[in-house]
Amino acid sequence: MNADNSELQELYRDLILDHARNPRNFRRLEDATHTAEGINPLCGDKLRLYLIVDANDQVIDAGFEGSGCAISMASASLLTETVPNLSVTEADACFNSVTDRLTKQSSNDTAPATADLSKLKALDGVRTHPSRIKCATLAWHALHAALNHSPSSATTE
Amino acid sequence: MNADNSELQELYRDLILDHARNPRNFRRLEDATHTAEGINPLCGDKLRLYLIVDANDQVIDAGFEGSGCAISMASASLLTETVPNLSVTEADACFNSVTDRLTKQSSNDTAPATADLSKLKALDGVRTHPSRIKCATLAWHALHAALNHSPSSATTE
Amino acid sequence: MNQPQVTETSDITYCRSDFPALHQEVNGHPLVYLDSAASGQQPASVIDAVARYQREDHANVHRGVHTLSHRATELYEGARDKLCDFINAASRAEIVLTSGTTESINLVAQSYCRPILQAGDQVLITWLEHHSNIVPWQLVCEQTGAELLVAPINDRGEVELNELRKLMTERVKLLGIGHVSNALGSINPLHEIIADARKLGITVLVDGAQGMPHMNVDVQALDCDFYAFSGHKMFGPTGTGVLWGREALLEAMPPYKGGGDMILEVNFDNTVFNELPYKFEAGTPNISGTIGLGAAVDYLQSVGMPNIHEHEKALHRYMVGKLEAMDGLRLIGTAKNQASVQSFMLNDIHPHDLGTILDHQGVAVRTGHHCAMPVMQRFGIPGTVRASLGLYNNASDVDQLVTALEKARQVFA
Amino acid sequence: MNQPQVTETSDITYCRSDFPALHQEVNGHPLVYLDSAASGQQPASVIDAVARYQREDHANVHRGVHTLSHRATELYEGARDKLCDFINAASRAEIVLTSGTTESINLVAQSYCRPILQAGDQVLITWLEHHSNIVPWQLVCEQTGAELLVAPINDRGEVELNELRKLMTERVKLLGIGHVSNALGSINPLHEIIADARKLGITVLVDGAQGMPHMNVDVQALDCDFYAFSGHKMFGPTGTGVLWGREALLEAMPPYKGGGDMILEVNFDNTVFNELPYKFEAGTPNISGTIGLGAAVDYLQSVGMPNIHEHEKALHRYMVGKLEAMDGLRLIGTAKNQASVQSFMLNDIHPHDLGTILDHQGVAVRTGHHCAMPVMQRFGIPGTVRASLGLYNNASDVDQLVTALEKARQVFA
Ligand SMILES: Cc1ncc(COP(=O)(O)O)c(C=O)c1O
Ligand SMILES: Cc1ncc(COP(=O)(O)O)c(C=O)c1O
Repeated sequence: MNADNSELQELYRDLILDHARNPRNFRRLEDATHTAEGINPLCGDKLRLYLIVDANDQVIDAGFEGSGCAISMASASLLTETVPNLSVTEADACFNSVTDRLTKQSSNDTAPATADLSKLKALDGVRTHPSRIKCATLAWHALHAALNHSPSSATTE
Repeated sequence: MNADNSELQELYRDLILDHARNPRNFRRLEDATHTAEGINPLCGDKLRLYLIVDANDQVIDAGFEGSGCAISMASASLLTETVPNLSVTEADACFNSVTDRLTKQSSNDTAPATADLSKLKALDGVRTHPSRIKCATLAWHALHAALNHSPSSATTE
Repeated sequence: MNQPQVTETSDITYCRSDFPALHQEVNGHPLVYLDSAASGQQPASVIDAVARYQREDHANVHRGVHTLSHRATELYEGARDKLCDFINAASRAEIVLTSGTTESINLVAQSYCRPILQAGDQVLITWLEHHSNIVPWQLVCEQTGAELLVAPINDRGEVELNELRKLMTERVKLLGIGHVSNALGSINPLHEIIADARKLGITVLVDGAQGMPHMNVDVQALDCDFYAFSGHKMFGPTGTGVLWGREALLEAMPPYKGGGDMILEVNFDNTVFNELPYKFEAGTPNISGTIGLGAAVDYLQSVGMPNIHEHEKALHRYMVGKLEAMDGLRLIGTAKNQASVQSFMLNDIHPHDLGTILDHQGVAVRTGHHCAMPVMQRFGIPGTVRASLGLYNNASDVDQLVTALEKARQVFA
Repeated sequence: MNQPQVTETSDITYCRSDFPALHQEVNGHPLVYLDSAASGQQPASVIDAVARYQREDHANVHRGVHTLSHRATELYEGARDKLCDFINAASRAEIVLTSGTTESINLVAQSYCRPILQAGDQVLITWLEHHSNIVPWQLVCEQTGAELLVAPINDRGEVELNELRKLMTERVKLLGIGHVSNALGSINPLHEIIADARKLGITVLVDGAQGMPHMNVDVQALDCDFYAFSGHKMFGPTGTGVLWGREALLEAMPPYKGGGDMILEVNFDNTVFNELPYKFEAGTPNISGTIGLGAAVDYLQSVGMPNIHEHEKALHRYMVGKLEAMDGLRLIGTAKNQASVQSFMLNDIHPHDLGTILDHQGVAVRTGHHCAMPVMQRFGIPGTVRASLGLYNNASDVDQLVTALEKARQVFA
């Protein structure tokens, strides 16, 4: 493939395509303690994120449902693998870390030490695709909304 | 005066200034048979024209009231001197004749033979002042409206 | 004239050089602009008309005796005359200048419908409509207690005429219907539909946003009551548009907005509104944009709407042939009578991803719901990829689209 | 910084060369443009920003994944950010882009007032207002049965504050007041008035059409609830404008128009509106015009609003001195606090005639009622001649005005 395609491959890495095709934790959590919807009105991405947070403010499970492009689906899927076993504060810090990483030129890493965000590097390809950043951050906005009990619908508008 | 001023003098001929300062027939005709208002919303010219038409469809008197710029006042004043003793049809033909004369490059004269429109040549200066044509024709539009029983308010919009 | 050929050398594709924006590289590839249904590019004559106006003639219109104001007014009102002539309106009083289709439709919803609608009355639209021809009616129905009826469409993306007819009763006070669907390209059989509506005394508003760029529009021949369109879809500036309406209807409607220019006389206890079309044009209008729209009309007339229509028809046929030949490609919208707007899906690749991959190759298409969510729901899809062709597109654009789609297939293989 | 000098060589008058329209002859004389209160001329940077956008970056905004659409969106939303910063809004969600002041005020009348006004409620304005800040309230009062109150002005053209205060009661649901009178130039003491309104819980809309071009505007410092203005008065394109509103108020208001972009989700039985500011921006916006407006903000910031204000103040003082020295000249509007907008009469010469004679000498002034008929009625005159000064005017412009007025006196001698 030529140079041209390398950038595309950077965006659609195998890990992304894999998560998009086979999203992990793609299920409604009936006993969710926290939930929020994420809508990207411009491209029709729409998902609902479910979290179970225990009495010690630990996230113990995460799931999502919805439909969207490969980037938003993969990002949501990766999210549900990332946040379990983090505290609410740590999980919310992941939101900042991911959005900073994707939207800012350089960013000091704000990720909590306990979180393994290495897989999320797979999303880095969107940095050069500004029109797709909203897709990559959609699930994380929903996470932030769910954890902060803000209006039940988050958009990346 | 220089060339520059000659065009201005063409517009503000002595006859115009005289009629503007001392408008003839500037009065309400209590027993008017026809009347119409003329409004030029853009510059605030506003006048009401009164006509007395007898049983033989002859205009026997004309008057007006209102306020406006020199051109519109003079034109209305000249109108009230022009239409008495004309038939309704002839008076209406004057409307066409005056508006054609002022708005068209060349025009075949549609004036009724019985009408003396020579004084109206004093208005010719507006031909080179397109933004003032509405002022010069306002009273004539009111004449046309009054004679044709169209809505009681004419505008030169 | 012979059927224009779909080749670089056909007469009409010379137009392409008139459009500066088309001559650029995007992501290292020559731009292939297939998004004219969202917004058209402008010929240099339009861009220059706007800039020249600003450099030489600008002043506020209607209110001034000075030279610039007079020139600005002549240019602005001259554009109205061109529009009047272009759609064959009976009178310039019927050409209400607005900021676009959306505003034109809202004007009718609020000034025509709102005062007359009562609980029990109905407004009828179709499943094909753009949000701008749905939401204004939803709002006015909510305000008045009227009911919104929606005529269904079939699997080709055509309005089901029998169902539409069943819904047309004297309870329906207005039918709002698109000329051409922006999502699927379907051209509605307006003559037939309007004739039926006429018989029942139903007022008809046509959303002409997608009609104007593709075909000759004659509002008197159409026999509708209102026709709404946008400047930017017909290669003019954004922020411009027209509501054409029958004079008698416009005359009877109360003003939409209050402000300067729409009045003859303001008193605190009694304000007299201006005559048509000014009654509906409150405030300083989009002078430069409207002058640009006038230049766009000149341009379209110089090319000729019938030529444009034939060119696009042939090119659309060519594109459909190529797309149909692709494995896993599913056309969405296959109306018998279709404008040069084509939606499709490729395998299970999400339209948004497809759009990105095409963009990488310089091919600009629109992806998503195209402001026609009900259409997407009807087809059970989150959105489509839409390639829309304008007078400046050519066969090579289509070929590059197909090549780019092949590459997308590889990425997602 | 020293007080700018009113001479050709003062720093600020170098601006003049930035404005192409000013460098032309009209009727054989160099143009003297004294009609900026009607509409400002544009600096080349604004004209070029619009043209460049059209040549290189145009596509529809918000809805596209392709490169041009992304560029257009960035430029358009970037202009919103500039406007937000320029008026010191608390958030970009408060910057609703409209087609101008008139639309901004109608939006508030229809979306804020109409749902809350009841018979017995009142809307309060002043005798100084432009028709655009009168008629929208007349319309909504008629629609709701509310009453329109008008605070009087004195012989200098200032709002009578005591009378205004008397009218402010808890029955008043909204006070609509101009920042600067377009007819007389009077600057209203907004801080004082708004503080009084606050105490009574009266919502305040400021018509800022004439505020923006002359002075620094800080909506948070003003402490009003809505601030409406037009692009074309601040040297940007026509067809653009802003409604600034407090986020909490905008949040609670229903949408003004329905259409594309103002929705999150459309279903026939349940449509979800978009968040601020998009809830109020239905349809394709005036993209190119708004980008031009962003360039106008850049321009004004580069010159500096305080510099502009000082320059205009000095030049206005100079003009008033010259005019007052003329025999038979009567100033209309002599407020203690006045912007660089001056109305006057010369003897009994009708303003319209004066305007023509000045135009003959290249001097562009506005004549008539300036869309403020009540002001004219208050002074018992059919209209005035108005000379309004912008950042690009200089002392020589004033001198030529005076010379031209002398000639008018001769013609009518
Ligand atoms: C004080 C004032 N308010 C409102 C307006 C209306 O502005 P626009 O015509 O741009 O909507 C104007 C300008 O005409 C004005 O001067
Ligand atoms: C069919 C149709 N109707 C209405 C509209 C709305 O037009 P605008 O956004 O220019 O107001 C559009 C375009 O977006 C359209 O395609």
